[in-house]
Amino acid sequence: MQKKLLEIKNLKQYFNPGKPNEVKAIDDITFAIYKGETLGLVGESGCGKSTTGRTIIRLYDATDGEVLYDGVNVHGRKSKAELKAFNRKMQMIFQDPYASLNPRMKVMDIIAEGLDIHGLVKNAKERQERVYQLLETVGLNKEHANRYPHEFSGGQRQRLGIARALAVEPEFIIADEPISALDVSIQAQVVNLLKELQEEKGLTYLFIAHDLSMVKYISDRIGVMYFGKLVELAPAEDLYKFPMHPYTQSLLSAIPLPDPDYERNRVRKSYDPKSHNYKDGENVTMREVRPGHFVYCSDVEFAALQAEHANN
Amino acid sequence: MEKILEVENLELSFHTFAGEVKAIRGVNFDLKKGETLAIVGESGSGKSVTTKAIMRLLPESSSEFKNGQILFDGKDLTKLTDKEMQKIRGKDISMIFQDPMTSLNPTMTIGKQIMEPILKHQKLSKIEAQKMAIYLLQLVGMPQPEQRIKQYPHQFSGGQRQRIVIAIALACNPKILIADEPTTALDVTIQAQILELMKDLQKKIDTSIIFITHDLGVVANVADRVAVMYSGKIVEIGTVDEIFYNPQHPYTWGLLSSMPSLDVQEAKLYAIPGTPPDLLDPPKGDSFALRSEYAMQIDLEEIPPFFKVSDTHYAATWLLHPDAPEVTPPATIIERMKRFPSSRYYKGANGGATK
Amino acid sequence: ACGGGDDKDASKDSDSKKDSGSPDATQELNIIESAEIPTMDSVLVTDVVGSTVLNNVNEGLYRYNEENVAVPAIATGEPEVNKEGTVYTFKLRDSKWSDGSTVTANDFEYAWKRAIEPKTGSEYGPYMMAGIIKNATEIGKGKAKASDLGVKALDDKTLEVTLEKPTPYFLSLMAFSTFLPQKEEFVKEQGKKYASNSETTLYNGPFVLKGWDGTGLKWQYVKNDNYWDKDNVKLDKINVDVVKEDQTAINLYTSGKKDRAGLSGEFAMQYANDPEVLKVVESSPFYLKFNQKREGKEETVLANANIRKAISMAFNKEDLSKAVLANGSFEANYLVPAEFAYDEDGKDFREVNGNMNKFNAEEAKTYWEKGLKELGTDKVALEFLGGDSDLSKKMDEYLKNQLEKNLPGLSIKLKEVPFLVRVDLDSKQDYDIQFAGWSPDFQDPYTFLNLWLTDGQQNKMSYSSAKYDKFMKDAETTFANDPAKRWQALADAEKVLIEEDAAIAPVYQRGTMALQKTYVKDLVKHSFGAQYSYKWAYISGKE
Amino acid sequence: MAKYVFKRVIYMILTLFLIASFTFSLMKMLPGSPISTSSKLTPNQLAAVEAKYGLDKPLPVQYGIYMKNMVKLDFGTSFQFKEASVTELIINRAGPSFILGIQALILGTIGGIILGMIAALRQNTAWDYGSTLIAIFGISIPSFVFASLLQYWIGVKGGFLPVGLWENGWKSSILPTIALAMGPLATSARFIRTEMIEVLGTDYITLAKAKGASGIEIAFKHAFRNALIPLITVMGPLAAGLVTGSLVVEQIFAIPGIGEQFVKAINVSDYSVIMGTTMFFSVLLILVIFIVDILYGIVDPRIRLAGGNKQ
Amino acid sequence: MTKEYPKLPPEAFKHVHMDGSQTEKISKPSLNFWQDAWLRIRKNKAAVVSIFVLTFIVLMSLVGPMISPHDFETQEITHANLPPKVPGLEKIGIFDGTGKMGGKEINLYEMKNVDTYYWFGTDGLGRDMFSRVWKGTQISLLIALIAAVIDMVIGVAYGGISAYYGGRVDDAMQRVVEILYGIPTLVVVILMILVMDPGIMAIIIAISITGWIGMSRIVRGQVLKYKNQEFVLAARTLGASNGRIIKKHLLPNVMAIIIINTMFTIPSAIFFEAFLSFIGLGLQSPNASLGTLINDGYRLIQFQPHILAIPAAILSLLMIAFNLIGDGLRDALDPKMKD
Ligand SMILES: Nc1ncnc2c1ncn2[C@@H]1O[C@H](COP(=O)(O)OP(=O)(O)OP(=O)(O)O)[C@@H](O)[C@H]1O
Ligand SMILES: Nc1ncnc2c1ncn2[C@@H]1O[C@H](COP(=O)(O)OP(=O)(O)OP(=O)(O)O)[C@@H](O)[C@H]1O
Ligand SMILES: [Mg+2]
Ligand SMILES: [Mg+2]
Repeated sequence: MQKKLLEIKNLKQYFNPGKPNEVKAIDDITFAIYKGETLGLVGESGCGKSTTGRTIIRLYDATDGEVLYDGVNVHGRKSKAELKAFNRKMQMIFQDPYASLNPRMKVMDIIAEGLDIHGLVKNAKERQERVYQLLETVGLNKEHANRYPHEFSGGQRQRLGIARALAVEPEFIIADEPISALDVSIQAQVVNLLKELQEEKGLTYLFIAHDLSMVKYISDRIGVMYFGKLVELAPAEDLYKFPMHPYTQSLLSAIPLPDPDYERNRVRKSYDPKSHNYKDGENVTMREVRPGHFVYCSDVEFAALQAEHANN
Repeated sequence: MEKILEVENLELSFHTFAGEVKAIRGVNFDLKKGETLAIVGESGSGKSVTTKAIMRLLPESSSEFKNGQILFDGKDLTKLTDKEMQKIRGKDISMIFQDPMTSLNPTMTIGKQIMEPILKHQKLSKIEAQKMAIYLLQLVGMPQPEQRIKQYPHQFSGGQRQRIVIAIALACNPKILIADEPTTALDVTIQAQILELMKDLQKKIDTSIIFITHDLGVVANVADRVAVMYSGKIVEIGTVDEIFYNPQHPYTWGLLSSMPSLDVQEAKLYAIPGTPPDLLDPPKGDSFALRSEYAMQIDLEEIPPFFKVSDTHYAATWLLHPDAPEVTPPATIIERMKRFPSSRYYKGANGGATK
Repeated sequence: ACGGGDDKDASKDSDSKKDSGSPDATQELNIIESAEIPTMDSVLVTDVVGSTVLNNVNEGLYRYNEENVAVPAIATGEPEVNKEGTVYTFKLRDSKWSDGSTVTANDFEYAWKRAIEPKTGSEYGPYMMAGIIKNATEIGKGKAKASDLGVKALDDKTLEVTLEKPTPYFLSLMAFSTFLPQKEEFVKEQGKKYASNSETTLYNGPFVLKGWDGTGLKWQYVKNDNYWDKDNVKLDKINVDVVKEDQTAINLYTSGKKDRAGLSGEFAMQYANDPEVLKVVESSPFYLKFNQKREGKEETVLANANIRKAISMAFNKEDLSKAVLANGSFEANYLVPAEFAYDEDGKDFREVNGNMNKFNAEEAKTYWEKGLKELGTDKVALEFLGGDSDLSKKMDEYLKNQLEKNLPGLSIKLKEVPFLVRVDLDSKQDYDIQFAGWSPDFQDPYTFLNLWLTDGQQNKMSYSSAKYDKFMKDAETTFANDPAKRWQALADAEKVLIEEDAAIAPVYQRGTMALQKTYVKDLVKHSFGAQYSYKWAYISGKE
Repeated sequence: MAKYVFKRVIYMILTLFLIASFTFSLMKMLPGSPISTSSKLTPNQLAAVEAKYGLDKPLPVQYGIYMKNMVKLDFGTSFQFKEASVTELIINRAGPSFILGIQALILGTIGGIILGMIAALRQNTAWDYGSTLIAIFGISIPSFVFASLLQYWIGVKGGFLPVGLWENGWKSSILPTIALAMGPLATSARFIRTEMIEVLGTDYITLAKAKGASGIEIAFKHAFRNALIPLITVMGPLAAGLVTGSLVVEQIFAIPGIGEQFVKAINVSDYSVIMGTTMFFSVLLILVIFIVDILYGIVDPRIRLAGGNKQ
Repeated sequence: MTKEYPKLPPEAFKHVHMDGSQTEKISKPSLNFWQDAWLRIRKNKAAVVSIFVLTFIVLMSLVGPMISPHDFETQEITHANLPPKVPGLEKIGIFDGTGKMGGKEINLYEMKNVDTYYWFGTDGLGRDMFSRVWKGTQISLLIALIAAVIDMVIGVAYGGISAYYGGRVDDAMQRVVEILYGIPTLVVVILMILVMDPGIMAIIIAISITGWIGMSRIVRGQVLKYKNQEFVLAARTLGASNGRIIKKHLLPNVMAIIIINTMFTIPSAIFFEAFLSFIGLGLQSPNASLGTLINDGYRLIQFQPHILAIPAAILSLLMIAFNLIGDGLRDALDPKMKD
């Protein structure tokens, strides 16, 4: 956990800037992802998680700020070749297993698309071999190569999406809610697969979700987003044990667990952004309260938090 | 407790292009007054179809009752005429759907939509109905209900819309409230609010709730009893504690194990292998057997009957047959069983955990 | 006077035999017109409908009677003519405008001068007067003023007209709409609005116009109480509706809404033996024009006389008129129509020349082969310019088929365009063969024959024959006052045009068929100019 | 809202400007002018007449004058009717066309809605097939054939309605209205059927059923309004289609309408009438589209403030 | 719910090893999208019948003019206006050559001494209606086809470009459409045809002038929908070029809608041609299309109903067939109707 693979600095992404319907989907966030780790990103629907992922991978042009991959700015001017090289290093897995596969393409062509674009295979035979191999990697078999996406179940589709991303042998994968649309029993299949792949290939993940329990399981560190801002960033265990930002606390208190006893005694906390009572001009930023545990807070709050967590 | 609804041996099929889809293949359960029965199971297992069958909301052209009956108030709902059914819908039995974004009519004010069942089933004047609608909105925690009843669905957020749908369902103090995945489309925080709201309301009007979901966390939160469905059948039914702390069916085991726990850090999640069977051509015998590591020869041949575990707890698996060999459930399940008194793994109330 | 050959309006007509029977109490006639009235200004009118309406609501010096003969109307009798035949003096009868004022000789002078005035933009004024009334040609060219026109009101009741040269058919012109009177005071008072609706028009004829808004599809005629001969007018009212679809017209007729409807094509055949059907011969010949020089420059194969002769004999005119048109039209092997012009003894002009270039497939083929040999080719492709109405399309198809069948090696390409486009192409001489027709402007063969002088009006086909021009010149000048010789010269010219040169190929003479209720009596149909006179019509036996 | 209307009006004006220019240039390309072909005119007469119609000026000047006059709603004088102003002609003739058009639109859409509703509610029954068949016949049989059939069978044979002409008030308008309405009827029937079936399958209809609403309540209170929305979007083209139909139907029923006159004007190259009528039709169509868009907002609350400030 | 559990032999409880991945097998045969659509459309009886009807009409339009003993152009003026007469059928009293003449029903074949058979009768020039009708069908179909192709090309390209490039491009292109949409189609077409020579070319151009607007709007809507779908984003993250995305991802998905819409474009093109014929702007004789034939025939409804009825029936059949096939395709290609 040494080398920073990806650094996001003061990233902003506004939609329709300057117009009455302006949306500040990402509003000045800064964080880093280390090589080989999984960074989980959670937050309620519409808080800007997907936008963050998509901006990192250049699907959107950032309004402001930098995304450095291996020290190189992703959003700078790029030649076609540079772009291609970048596209091989970073890949994405999408949320909707139904919308993310072209219904008119066979599995073979879907998975091989990256191979074709980057010229990674020399001939049809090699292409086929590679696709078979990828299918096996994600727990499917070669008979599936000749089928159309609609013949697959949600979990299978999501695995196809993973195979597609893996085809170009990326180092870094953004998984945008890859399990939200799946059934509980299938979710585990996909998460296990992602974990296995990480171990095998030393991948780095940005794992986006809104369900903290699954995120906690897969992530090394977790970032919590609220309305376009990163409000807390901490090692997974630490975040769960010592949630500091009131929003994180509220989020944690809302996750239902499959334990009736626990549920009977659950106390839910609600979060009201007004409760901070920030004054005008008050300096609210990310501060490190415990080692590696950052919270978005003001000076006053910071002092209080430090006092509370100093001896833990 | 008094039984308010009994579903007996329900079998139902759809006729589609591809052939006959046997969506419900013998479902039995009952619902008692004032309780919440949760139905869980993965996507496509027949949860929605079961409840829609109770409400008789399935397309008449393509669906067919093959067998069984649904008894409500001594009447078999499968035999009622449309007219008779209309009197029951919304008044005695009402329903909340999964998707708050699409369950409201976009061209009608929400006031009208809430008032509709009131005007239909209660002898109230328009003005009284409107008062009632405002009251209901207040009840579900909507601010400024007087103004908001004049607005259209698109002017509300998802959570608010789901509250409106709940208000509609509650309008006539139904005896049974069916909630079909009422929170799946919502955020965890809003989900928690809605669940709390439903529980509060249930206390107030004492209805019975059938709550459908595939999220076991939600089940643990709301249910008194739980029915687990798999490929058109109920495979296990029991009180919430029985299902969560003493599950018997391998499918229930699978479901429970695949949820990560927040406290324990497992190396690898348990995952049910494979995919659910195709209901166009359901497998012979126990349809879960193909994915089960506890499968036995008999599973491939004969459909297991319900085996009684306790007075309230039944499971349809050959593993419970007196002659069946004893198997060891997955570790996480044993952990759970340790907390259940009548289980062979019982280790005391806190599950033997040393904290 | 229409330069087109489109047979669109051919179907509305009447018979002219005298009916008998006592008139009903209600004298109301319901009829159909085929088009709107473009204008009621007699100097501007150019179309059939306008002329017809003017003929019934106004009256000039002369009027065509039931026998299609021009007889004195506002003129009290035959005019005095000087012995050179160049000065005519008309005496006017006492008659009134519909506003009660008297019709004076000045009204004629004013109207005629107004017609010749270039600014008025009258098409027929200069056209009808040029070369006939003194100074008309000069005025047209801008070399003289309208006031110099050779017409003069000597007093209220006397009109003197001075001609350029003796003109034997001058009197028949006097029944033409262009020569109707207009009341100066009224015209000036109405200004631009004059004659643009029934209120801004003045009438001195048997009827007055009512309910015409200038562009509408309906109007009524109401008996004119100020008309001098009102005792002979029996109808009280005529309701007119414009119906452009034949089928609709017949449906209206069948359902009793209308008393008269034109018949053509299939309808004509179906009703052929119906007692309510009337057939009328019209004075309009139709023919094919052969363009000898494309756009006036390049010679076409049609410059070859044998080719022309071959084509003119190569189609079955009888089948064409009886089976294809089937609207009362009949085969024509001549230019000057039958039952149109008569010599002093009452002998039809047609009796002089008889038939020429009759259909003869054999002979046509002989000429054709001869012509092809002369041209040194065996394939000829020609463009056939025709009208775009359903009937003319059908006819064109028939002609194409006949010609291609009877003349091996010939291929015809049909080009069917709206009337105005055809006129445009005609004036540019941008066609090979054109289907065309002509309606007379006055009752003399000259109205047809002068068309093919070297610079003649219909001669947009580079036909030029010294022989023909000579015969015509003789008829016009040398024999102007010698009817018999003049007659012969005209006949000779026609023979040169058709038989010798086959400059044009006659096809048929228009006839029309109509359904008319038997209770409609004495509705007079004219063979040229205005179509109808309602002056004598009445209803008998409807009730 | 005001901003939206303003923007739309600007676009409408722009559209009209372009249409006007387009028609103008086309007119200038037409072969054969009503004047130059009147071969009987002498050259100096021709000059006088051309001067009267302003045809002697260079094209750009003519264009300028044309545009300037158009703003004043002056389309010049007709060539076929001497001295008749085109504006007046259109005013005189627009009445019957307008009545027929509106009646046909109302009859067509209401009839179509009824037919479509029946088909959708009785899907895959004889009712459905019957109404679909009627609808398809409505699309596939040209309106002039309908007009002829109606005229003969009802007007002549039946004898209880006028065969043609415009003189018995509304009675005269019945047959032409029916003939004209067949197109819109067929289109709207098919539209409503498809939409109703779609809407009947939505969650909110299921919810309405769950409330205990009866079949009729569901069809009319819930589904209808939603199914109507897409139909409204095609009302513009439908109305435009009526213009097309009216040319024919007016001619067949001998009705003094603007469509009939348009055909005539084309046949005689009456420039000013062609241009005036074109502009008239365009304005009408653009207005219809505009009204339809406004209506759309009224029926569908979701787009009420379209273009304005979204909340 | 207490019951006696069945007694079972011990081997019944033998553990069997189950490989979960077995259930990953898909038992259905693999069909591509079109095969799948075909399977589904095959179940739609109306569409299947329509396909047969359409095939029959297309075939007849090709061979019809040849199987008739009479040529479509040959005029036999003495045989003009004969009603249909079909050998065999005449015995049972239909198509026996009787028609109206002067208000009476008589056998016109006998009256005119005609001893050949005209299956669909003859027209006013004595031409065989049978070969003319099929010839006309051929031309109508040709016009429709060409018009549809042109419409498809322009409409698809316009809508596709507008939606795919979005932003300013889309804005500008949509303004143009709005303006075109504001001009009554008929007016444009009439004006265009006036400056062109009438004929097939003119008709086709006329139909193509504004006919594509509907298509472009549909394609635009579809492309807008698909271009932000996750599978397109996935292709972008893989580094796919615009060309590749359009060709491999967008076009194949929009294709279904394009085809369906074409099914509805074709009848409107045929219909429009018929209408142009009515106002005299259509085909030039002796060429015939269904439109010109109907136009010739409608005036004769009272006496020669066959001249109208036969082409009108074929036109209606074509329309119904295309519409029903369009409907069928819409259902068959609709992803919502899967299985
Ligand atoms: N292309 C766009 N144009 C305008 N606004 C957008 C666009 N994409 C996203 N937004 C807005 O930006 C905000 C953040 O959206 P984003 O999709 O990143 O949320 P999310 O956290 O991924 O939510 P979810 O959990 O629902 O996927 C939302 O308010 C959304 O409406
Ligand atoms: N109208 C229908 N026609 C045909 N098949 C149907 C229909 N409705 C449901 N089915 C089938 O019935 C089975 C059960 O579906 P159901 O909707 O009850 O699943 P569910 O348990 O509610 O799943 P989910 O969690 O996804 O809502 C599925 O296989 C489904 O495909
Ligand atoms: Mg997202
Ligand atoms: Mg469901």
